[in-house]
Amino acid sequence: MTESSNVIPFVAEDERTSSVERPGPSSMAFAEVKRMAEALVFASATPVSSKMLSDRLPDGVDIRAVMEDLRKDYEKRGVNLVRVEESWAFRTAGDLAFLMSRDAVQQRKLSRAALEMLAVIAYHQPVTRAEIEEIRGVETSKGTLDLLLETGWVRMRGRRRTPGRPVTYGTTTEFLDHFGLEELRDLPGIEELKGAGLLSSRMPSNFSVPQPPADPETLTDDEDPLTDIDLEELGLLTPRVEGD
Amino acid sequence: MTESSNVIPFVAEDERTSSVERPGPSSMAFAEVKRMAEALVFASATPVSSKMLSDRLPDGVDIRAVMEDLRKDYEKRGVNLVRVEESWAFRTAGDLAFLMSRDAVQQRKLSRAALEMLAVIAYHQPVTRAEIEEIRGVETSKGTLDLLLETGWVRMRGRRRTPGRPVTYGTTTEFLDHFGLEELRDLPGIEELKGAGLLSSRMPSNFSVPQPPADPETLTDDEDPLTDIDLEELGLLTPRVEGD
Amino acid sequence: MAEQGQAAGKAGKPIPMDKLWAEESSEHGVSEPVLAVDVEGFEGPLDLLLHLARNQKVDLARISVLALAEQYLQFIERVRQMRLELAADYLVMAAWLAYLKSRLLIPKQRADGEPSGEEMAALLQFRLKRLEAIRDAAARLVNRNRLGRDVFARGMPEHVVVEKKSTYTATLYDLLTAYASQRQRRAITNVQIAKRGVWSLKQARDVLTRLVGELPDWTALDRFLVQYLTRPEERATAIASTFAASLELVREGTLEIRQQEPFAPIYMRRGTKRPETAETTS
Repeated sequence: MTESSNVIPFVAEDERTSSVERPGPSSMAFAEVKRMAEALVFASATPVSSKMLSDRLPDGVDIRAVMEDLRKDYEKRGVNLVRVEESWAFRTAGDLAFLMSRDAVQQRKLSRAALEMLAVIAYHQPVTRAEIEEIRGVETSKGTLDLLLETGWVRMRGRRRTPGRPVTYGTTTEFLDHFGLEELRDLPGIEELKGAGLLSSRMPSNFSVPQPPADPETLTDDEDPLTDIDLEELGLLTPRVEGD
Repeated sequence: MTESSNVIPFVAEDERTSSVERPGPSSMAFAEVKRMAEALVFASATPVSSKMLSDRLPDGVDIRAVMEDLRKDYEKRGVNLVRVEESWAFRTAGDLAFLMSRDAVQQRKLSRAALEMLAVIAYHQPVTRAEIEEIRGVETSKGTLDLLLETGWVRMRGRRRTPGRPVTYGTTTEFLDHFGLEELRDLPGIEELKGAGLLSSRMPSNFSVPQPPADPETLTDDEDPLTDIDLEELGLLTPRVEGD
Repeated sequence: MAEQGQAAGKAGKPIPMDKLWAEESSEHGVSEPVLAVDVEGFEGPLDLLLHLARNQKVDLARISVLALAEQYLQFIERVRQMRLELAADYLVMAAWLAYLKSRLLIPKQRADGEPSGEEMAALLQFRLKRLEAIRDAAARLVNRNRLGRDVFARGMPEHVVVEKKSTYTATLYDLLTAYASQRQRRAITNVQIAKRGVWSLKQARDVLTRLVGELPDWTALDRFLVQYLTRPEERATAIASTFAASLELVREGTLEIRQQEPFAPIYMRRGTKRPETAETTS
């Protein structure tokens, strides 16, 4: 029996074989009822009450006995069956909490505005903030652009050689990774967007979707590279600190 | 040992105690790692990738071995461990569907066209829209592809390296998860279809060109002559009010 | 999109044609019954062919392509005779099958660069088989134990981070939808500002048909229009369309028009024929 020590939760089984003698339905039926209860509790979004279980499970089942048995099955596993008043729920074992909470980073969905801006940057890069606003027809809140930079999907590429030398934006390799694109040119064009039903097939004739550059790393003719001074100005580079 | 038959899933344990001899971490460590993996996957409603597991679990753990072991633990339980590509998830057992269906969220039913297009995409991927139309012999109605993309089961994969660089479509991990497939190879009947050459876009050269009967007007033994009534019986002619 | 009558099957039950005509005309009274072939149950001509092929009750590999082509063409012919509308796809297939038929019936020509009838027939069989295979595959797929219907995920997920790094998620679909809809929104807004209401010929015809039914006496066209126009900027287009439509109606005999001299008001009255009977048989 010592060998079974590697399979922690089920070690308990052997100790509980006596449970067979329990009065009630035959052991096979009992096992089946256990499976049913297990599935019900697993799939439920809230703890499952004994009443609900007795509604769903075959008549005459001793709910308490079934659940106690299940609870023992899970006693030493990574997941435990816990009773909350007269309801039941699975919770990860308390001693494993460290695993769950390690980096409790919230996965957040991008807002609509951020998605739109990201899409404009992807298709129209290199693009300045003023151009983004022109395309979207709304003013860009500073926060949205910051947020996009923070996602790591958008970067500052350089500066446009026009008055005011506005910063140009583009997408990053992580952007491609995240969206499963091999290259920027994999972004669907106007015909594809229409074909997929995302764009009305009756767009005005002067409507176009730009084709993103083949090589996003190369600056265009009217772009200057960002210098260290630029980065400092933009608050992105604090002297002497290796940023990442 | 026969007594343990009432606790279905754990019966398997006894047969697997030999797993202790497995090289690698000590058996206790292995069991503990299993608990950790179990907790991580159990806690999540969506499949957990092997990569994520190896990030969280102690170094040098054979993720695949751990997960295979866990899978066996749960094989006969009401909840099963399933693999979806390189990710893992717990799901209620398929044979308990009758019990669970009351909880089923009313899902939007796929239209026949959408379902058929989904199948074409699944079996023929990567596939372009033109190829889908070729296979189905009909133009893609507006909104069908869009709807499939919206379900999250279909994605744009990339572009075909042919003139026009059409976008190619394929299925997602969610597609596999939804239909309970470990990987694309598990698509029902895919091997037979491939073997029969029915998954190629062109007629394969080995596709037998049937010998026409000597007199094409003569029906073969198992053919019935067509009557004029047939067409009406097919119910093809029905009125439709103009409006589209 | 509520429950689709999936169980009803695709083609539904055979319904006698005359009954359908009767129902149609009684329900819609005066208006010309617009009939169309119910191809809605079918996913295009290939699907229809597959359906016809199955009716031959033989394995697709042993099917008589010639008979199939005949049957399809017969169907199209019949629809034509009834002057029903049919989607272009179906007509293209008919043309192809007619060609196939001719190739199958003439003796094999050497080296004319065209595929032989047998090759074309084999291609059709291949396409039918392929479609049938995918159809079956779809059925098998949809009948699997499906997540959220038969099989369930953890109902009470706990807080676990699946991806280690990326804090934000979005799918390519989200991205493209966002892009397409915003560009579309802008583009269409722009267009609508420039756009002027235009009366289509059909609109004008509808209006006229409705009007002439009520007018036994000569009336000026302008008077009709004023009655129906609310905005002056639509006047030009309405007059143009109505005039064109009126000529059409005159030709059909449902309208008479008269004008005393150039640029004088145009008078019109009901023609000898009732508009309801526009569905003539000449």
